[in-house]
Amino acid sequence: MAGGWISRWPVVRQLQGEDGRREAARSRRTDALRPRVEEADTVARSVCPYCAVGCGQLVYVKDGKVSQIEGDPDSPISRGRLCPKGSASKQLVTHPGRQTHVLYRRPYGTEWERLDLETAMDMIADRVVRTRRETWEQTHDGKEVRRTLGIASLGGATLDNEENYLMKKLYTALGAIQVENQARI
Amino acid sequence: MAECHPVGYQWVMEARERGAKVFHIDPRFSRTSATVDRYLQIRAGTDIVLIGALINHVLTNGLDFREYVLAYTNAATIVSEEFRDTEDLDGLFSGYDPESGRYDTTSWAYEGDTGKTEEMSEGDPRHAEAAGSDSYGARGAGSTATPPTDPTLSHPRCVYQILKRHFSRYTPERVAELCGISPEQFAELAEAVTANSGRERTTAWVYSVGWTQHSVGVQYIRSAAILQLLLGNMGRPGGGIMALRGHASIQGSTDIPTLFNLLPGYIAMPHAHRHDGLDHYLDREGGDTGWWGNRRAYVVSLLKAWWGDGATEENDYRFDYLPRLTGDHGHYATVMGQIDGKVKGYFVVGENPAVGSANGKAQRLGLANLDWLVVRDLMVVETASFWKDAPEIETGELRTEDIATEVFFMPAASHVEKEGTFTNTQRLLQWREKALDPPDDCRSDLWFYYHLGKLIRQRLGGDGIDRPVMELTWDYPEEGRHRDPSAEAVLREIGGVDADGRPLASLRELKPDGSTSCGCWIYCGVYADGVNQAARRKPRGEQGPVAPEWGWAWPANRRILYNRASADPEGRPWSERKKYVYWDAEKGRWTGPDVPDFEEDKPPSYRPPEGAKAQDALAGTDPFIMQSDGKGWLYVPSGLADGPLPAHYEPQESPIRNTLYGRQSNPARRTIDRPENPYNPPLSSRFPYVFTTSRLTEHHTAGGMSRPLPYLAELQPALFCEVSPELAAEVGLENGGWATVVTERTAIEMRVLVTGRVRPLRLGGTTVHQIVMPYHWGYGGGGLVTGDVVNDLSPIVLDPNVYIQESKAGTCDILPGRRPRGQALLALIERYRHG
Amino acid sequence: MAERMGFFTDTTLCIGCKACEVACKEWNDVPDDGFVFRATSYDNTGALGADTWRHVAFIEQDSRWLMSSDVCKHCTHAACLDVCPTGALFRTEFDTVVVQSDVCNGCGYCVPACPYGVIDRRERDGRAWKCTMCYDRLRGGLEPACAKACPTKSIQFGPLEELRVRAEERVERLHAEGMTEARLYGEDPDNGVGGAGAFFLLLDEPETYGLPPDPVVTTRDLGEMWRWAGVAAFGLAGALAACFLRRS
Amino acid sequence: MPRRRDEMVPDAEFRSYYGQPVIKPPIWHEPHMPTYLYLGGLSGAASTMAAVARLSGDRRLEFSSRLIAFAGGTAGAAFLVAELGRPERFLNMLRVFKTSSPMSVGSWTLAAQGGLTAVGAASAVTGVLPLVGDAASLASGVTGTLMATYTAVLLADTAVPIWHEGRRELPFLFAGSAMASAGGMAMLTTPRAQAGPARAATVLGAAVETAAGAIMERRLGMLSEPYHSGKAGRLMRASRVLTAGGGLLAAVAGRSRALTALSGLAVTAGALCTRFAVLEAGRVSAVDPKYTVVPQRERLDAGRPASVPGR
Repeated sequence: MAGGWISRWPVVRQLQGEDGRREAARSRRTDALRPRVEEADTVARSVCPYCAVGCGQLVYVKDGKVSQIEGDPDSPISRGRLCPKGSASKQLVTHPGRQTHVLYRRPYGTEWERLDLETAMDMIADRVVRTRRETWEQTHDGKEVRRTLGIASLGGATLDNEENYLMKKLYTALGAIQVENQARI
Repeated sequence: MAECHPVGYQWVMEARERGAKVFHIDPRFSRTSATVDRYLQIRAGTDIVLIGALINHVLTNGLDFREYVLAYTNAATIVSEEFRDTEDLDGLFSGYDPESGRYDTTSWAYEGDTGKTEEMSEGDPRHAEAAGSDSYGARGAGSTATPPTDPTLSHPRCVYQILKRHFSRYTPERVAELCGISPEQFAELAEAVTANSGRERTTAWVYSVGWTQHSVGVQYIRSAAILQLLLGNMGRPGGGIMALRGHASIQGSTDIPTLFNLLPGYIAMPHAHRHDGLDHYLDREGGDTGWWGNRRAYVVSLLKAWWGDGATEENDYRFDYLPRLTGDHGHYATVMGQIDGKVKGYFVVGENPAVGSANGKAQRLGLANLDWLVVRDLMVVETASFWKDAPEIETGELRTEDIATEVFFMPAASHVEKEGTFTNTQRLLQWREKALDPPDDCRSDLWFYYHLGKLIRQRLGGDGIDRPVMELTWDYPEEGRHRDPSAEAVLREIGGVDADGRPLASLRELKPDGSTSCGCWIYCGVYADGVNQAARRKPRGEQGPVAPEWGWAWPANRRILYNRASADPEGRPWSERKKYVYWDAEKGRWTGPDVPDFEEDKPPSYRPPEGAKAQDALAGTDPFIMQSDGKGWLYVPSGLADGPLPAHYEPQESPIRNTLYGRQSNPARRTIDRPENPYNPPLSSRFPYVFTTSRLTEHHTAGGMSRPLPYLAELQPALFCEVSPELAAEVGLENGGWATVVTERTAIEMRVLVTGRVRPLRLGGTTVHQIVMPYHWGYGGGGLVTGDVVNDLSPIVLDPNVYIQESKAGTCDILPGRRPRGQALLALIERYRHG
Repeated sequence: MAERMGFFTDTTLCIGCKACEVACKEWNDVPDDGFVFRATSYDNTGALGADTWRHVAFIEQDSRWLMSSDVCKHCTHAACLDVCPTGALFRTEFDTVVVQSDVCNGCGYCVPACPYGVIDRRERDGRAWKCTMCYDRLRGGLEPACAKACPTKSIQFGPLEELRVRAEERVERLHAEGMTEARLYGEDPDNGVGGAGAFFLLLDEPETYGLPPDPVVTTRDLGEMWRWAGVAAFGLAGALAACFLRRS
Repeated sequence: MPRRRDEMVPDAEFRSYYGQPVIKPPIWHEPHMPTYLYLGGLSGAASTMAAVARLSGDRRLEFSSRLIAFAGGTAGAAFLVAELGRPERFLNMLRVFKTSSPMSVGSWTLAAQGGLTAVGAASAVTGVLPLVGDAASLASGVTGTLMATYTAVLLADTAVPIWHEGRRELPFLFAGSAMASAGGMAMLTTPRAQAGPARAATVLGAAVETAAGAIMERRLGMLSEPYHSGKAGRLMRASRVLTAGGGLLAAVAGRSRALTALSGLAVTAGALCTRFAVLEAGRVSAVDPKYTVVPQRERLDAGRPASVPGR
């Protein structure tokens, strides 16, 4: 062991003729350096979530965590390039400030409370059903309208097409017509 | 574009390197301005004057691409005798009702189109309704594909002559006086645009919300459309008008709209007063010619997708299950409904109106008056936390303990934690693979709505009002440990299947008889051959520049719309240089690197037989196949709420008098005259400065996806305004110091960047100072950096066509120093309100 | 040994988006540099340092707005590397200059040695940090994160010799187009640092961008320094001896 | 906007990036680094003095000098280690040997110096192995000259204009200062009768230090501004007064113990002030881009750009 240590000691390597500013100075860690994307368990082909250019992203996952997001060079749109926001995508999904738990503020409450997801879903479903009933409008000015103006929705434009589709489908069936989107704004 | 779409901008830089001349026209000298050939500073809200003058320049000097114009536009079409232009009525078109502030558009029709023109609602059925769908493009029932024309373009009522008269007052002198662009600068622009259009060359226009967020925004785009049609720049490579949209799938959000007035594929939501049954609805919603002539197939297939086997010919395919509109149910109307207590429950999904929508105070007052609010996002955005940290809490207008709103914050999955498609700004659908499961309680919106739907269905009964929900097709396969609904199954439904459940290859296979179902007709074929076409990823190096095998563009994977126009009427390329889609007579097909936006085998010589319907009614020389006459519309006979032609009106709030017409602002604009939404009076000395809002490269929209990130927050850590050295000296602002910007709505504070990039505009005898503010900051949102909300300054005044607010041009005052706190802020605003 | 690799940063193509700053930080796990509004145009990170390895400068002039992404120059004669007492700084097989964070003991000597003010000590962890030209990526055949992200290819990465040729051609072309102010900075192998491994095409004097106009590697004069120090050392010995001699 | 004019040098109009530094200022902390520079110099000169004293047979003075050399070296090393960003890695200083790095040379020298002076001091105190002690002490007399002067190269071998351009005089400034420090300290710790050479060293060292400083400032020209203004200026003036005064006092103190002590303390304080002044002036010189840009710009304008002969 000691021999290994001594033979790696840069001064000894210098004496053996290695350059003290080059190879002799290298540490074991340096010798072992590789790009971490090589160790990824999976790579997903994705699309940047910010603007509408639609730059291709490669999402590298290692041990159940995103280890890197960078441009997809195959993309004819972006050719592997990303802007500062696109380049910050890994931070977007991994930063410690991200809120990952359901929060609940009761009427007149002054603080957030924690709620488990299932309870929250049940409570929301209850409220939709109740409000829909209470605000149901079968006719308007003598015309059949079959709707509620009591429930509204505003969606951002980072929603997937599939998500928008289910939203519009469900709301329309519920009779909620005030369904709006960033696209208006 | 460099500022907000940097990666898209690589192509502009590349074009420039190859010799393209690039102009940037903007009130703000941005990173784009720094990297173009010529920057033209324009007063916010005057673009129609500039484009109008370009149109005038083209028309006066005969610089239009005559062969293209004659064959492909409605220049020769003759307009009804009833029509009166702004030239005749001093800034009004015929049909204006001062009482309601709306137009009856009957008189705008083509000669002979006297059939059932638009009948609209909200009391008076003849008034143009806003936020119309694209089916208006079909000109309404009762029209034909071949209205009367004058190919010599000399008939005084032909579109070409109307255009000439209408734009004659848009001169370089007016441009100088209203826009602040000198005649020399204008001449350079006009020369470049016209010299780079025609057979051999094309010019493209690129715009963003700087054109849409105005009380006359749609007409901005219209003016560009007129110019581009006159110059022959539509449907051709390197031409067109490109909307640079600001969100990953904002195009998708319009195609598959979470918008009140639309069903998927730009199909109009039915209206209580205009439509009784399906037939009536289809009859009213457009003409029979052009591709909209197939709308029964589109609508029936949609209803089949939603109500499945329960939707039959006998029950009108459950058309009655669709709720009915009775007017404006848009975002701002909804907010007023909240303030008035009519809206009880509100879902806000990946959106942050407390910061991102005009008049933030009205937004928050609305939120504070709800029974319940569900916010789904990555961070606790300001919309979710308004009850504890809104500015109104500080001023005492709201008290946390008095706000009854019950708030659910539901953490969302990020873009890598779910699969699905985004539709980018070029109509390109790209499938995202899921990289990993979302953490903790985070779920996709797909999961949320699917499971919410299931829970709601468990709670409903067989009641009449519940049947549309109970009978809804809602049975997607579940996957993974969170029981996510299969996004591919949803996409398959969107893309359409036949009676046997086999995916459709193209929208031409859609049937009006209920034998096909399709969730969004323009996306039909996205799952052709049972393959997720949007997931295609053939590397760019392995295909040509059009890259048709990367993702999938609607419709039918066409990358340039109306590309039939890239060939001359005989089907030959206009030039070798601009060869794109053309007729191969030998094979009897249209061909080229793109999918032809035309029936592949319809020859240029095709002429429709009498009484033909849908696409069969269009000739082989009609490239604009969605239009009832197949022509590009220089003049819009129906479908617009504020005129068949663009006319310059000043913004609602402007320090300048409109010298073009006796009308100061758009007569058809929508105002909301309520105490929550006061307007600065026009030409007010209390609010002498123009402000415009903008974005920065380093941030995203209301900041929820950028301010919490250290790597972005450090790059632009504070809200600031950009002011000219002259204004700084006039008001006493210091670079790096603080300023307070005041409007009738409220006052906000920000840091000051004094920069020579902003210049005072000399307009005739007056000088106008413009103040530029990025709007990314808010009071919370988990931001590492926070700041006042710029949209709190913007009034709610809407474009009458699409109900977009005018946030790109307003007036204000600016003071040195920080704003007063608490009650003192309200006192300051009071002082301004009462002069 | 591999070819010498380098950066050619063409500021005429820079749009000031700062993707390079962010991509660098994401890859190299560089902490943020604080949230300070500096009121220096759009620049809020100020300068290269331990926590900013790519830095975009914004210079507002009469009719133009210059932007330039600065980075470690990876000098042929690198003062930081010369003066590093631990061997933490070393020259790689790509002829780049890299700090080994597992070796650096934070002596801080490299900091004032650099004629460009690039390397700095991160006080939070006591070590010196700077651009590595993504040494780990290079070892895997990948390009550095900043060059990969750069939307307009203002940052070009490649074999240094190729870049030099490309840059010469670019300058010629710009001159022909009338941009006579275009000039290369740092590419000359005969300059004070023996040629930079990261060089630039600028549109104004280097000092306008915060760059030294004529930097020189301090160790060029080291021999002279040692000689004078030797004289002083002998002098000291002699003088002390004299102190004793005088008395006796 | 990025243009600025400095009142003090009307001709030196120059451009910069928002007035920001071009180079990074040295990050070494006070009092660590200047104290180390002082202690290293003290130890170096003291060990040389011990060696000379050994040769000339001044055993009492040799004894004091050995202890001073050891104490100074040890304390200096402690300050140096404390200065490191990662003190636990101080041994990495001996990982390589680089002649291109004055700090590497210095570290090896310091290691040798520390070992030799320790042996020398231990032997002197305990009387054990006197021959070994003497050999070590004599050897440290050699390393000592390097200890007293290498720190000048350490500073000069940077991009800091006021240091780099002062590279000729700095070694003499530091050598003189070290000599005065060692002399002064030896004076304080040696009975007057045996302290004659120490007194002489004090006087001579102070004279060299003063002269070297004056020559350096004159030759630096505009670059020397930081030595005249602000904190560095005050320190430099204090150093002048203390060093020159201490030197003179040492020369005339004669039999007065109090005056001798005062002179010793004065040169010590002066030597410390010198190190603090040089460090502070270096910081100022680095922070103001003028000192970096103007000489380089002048060089270019004169058509004499810097170059490095291929190595």
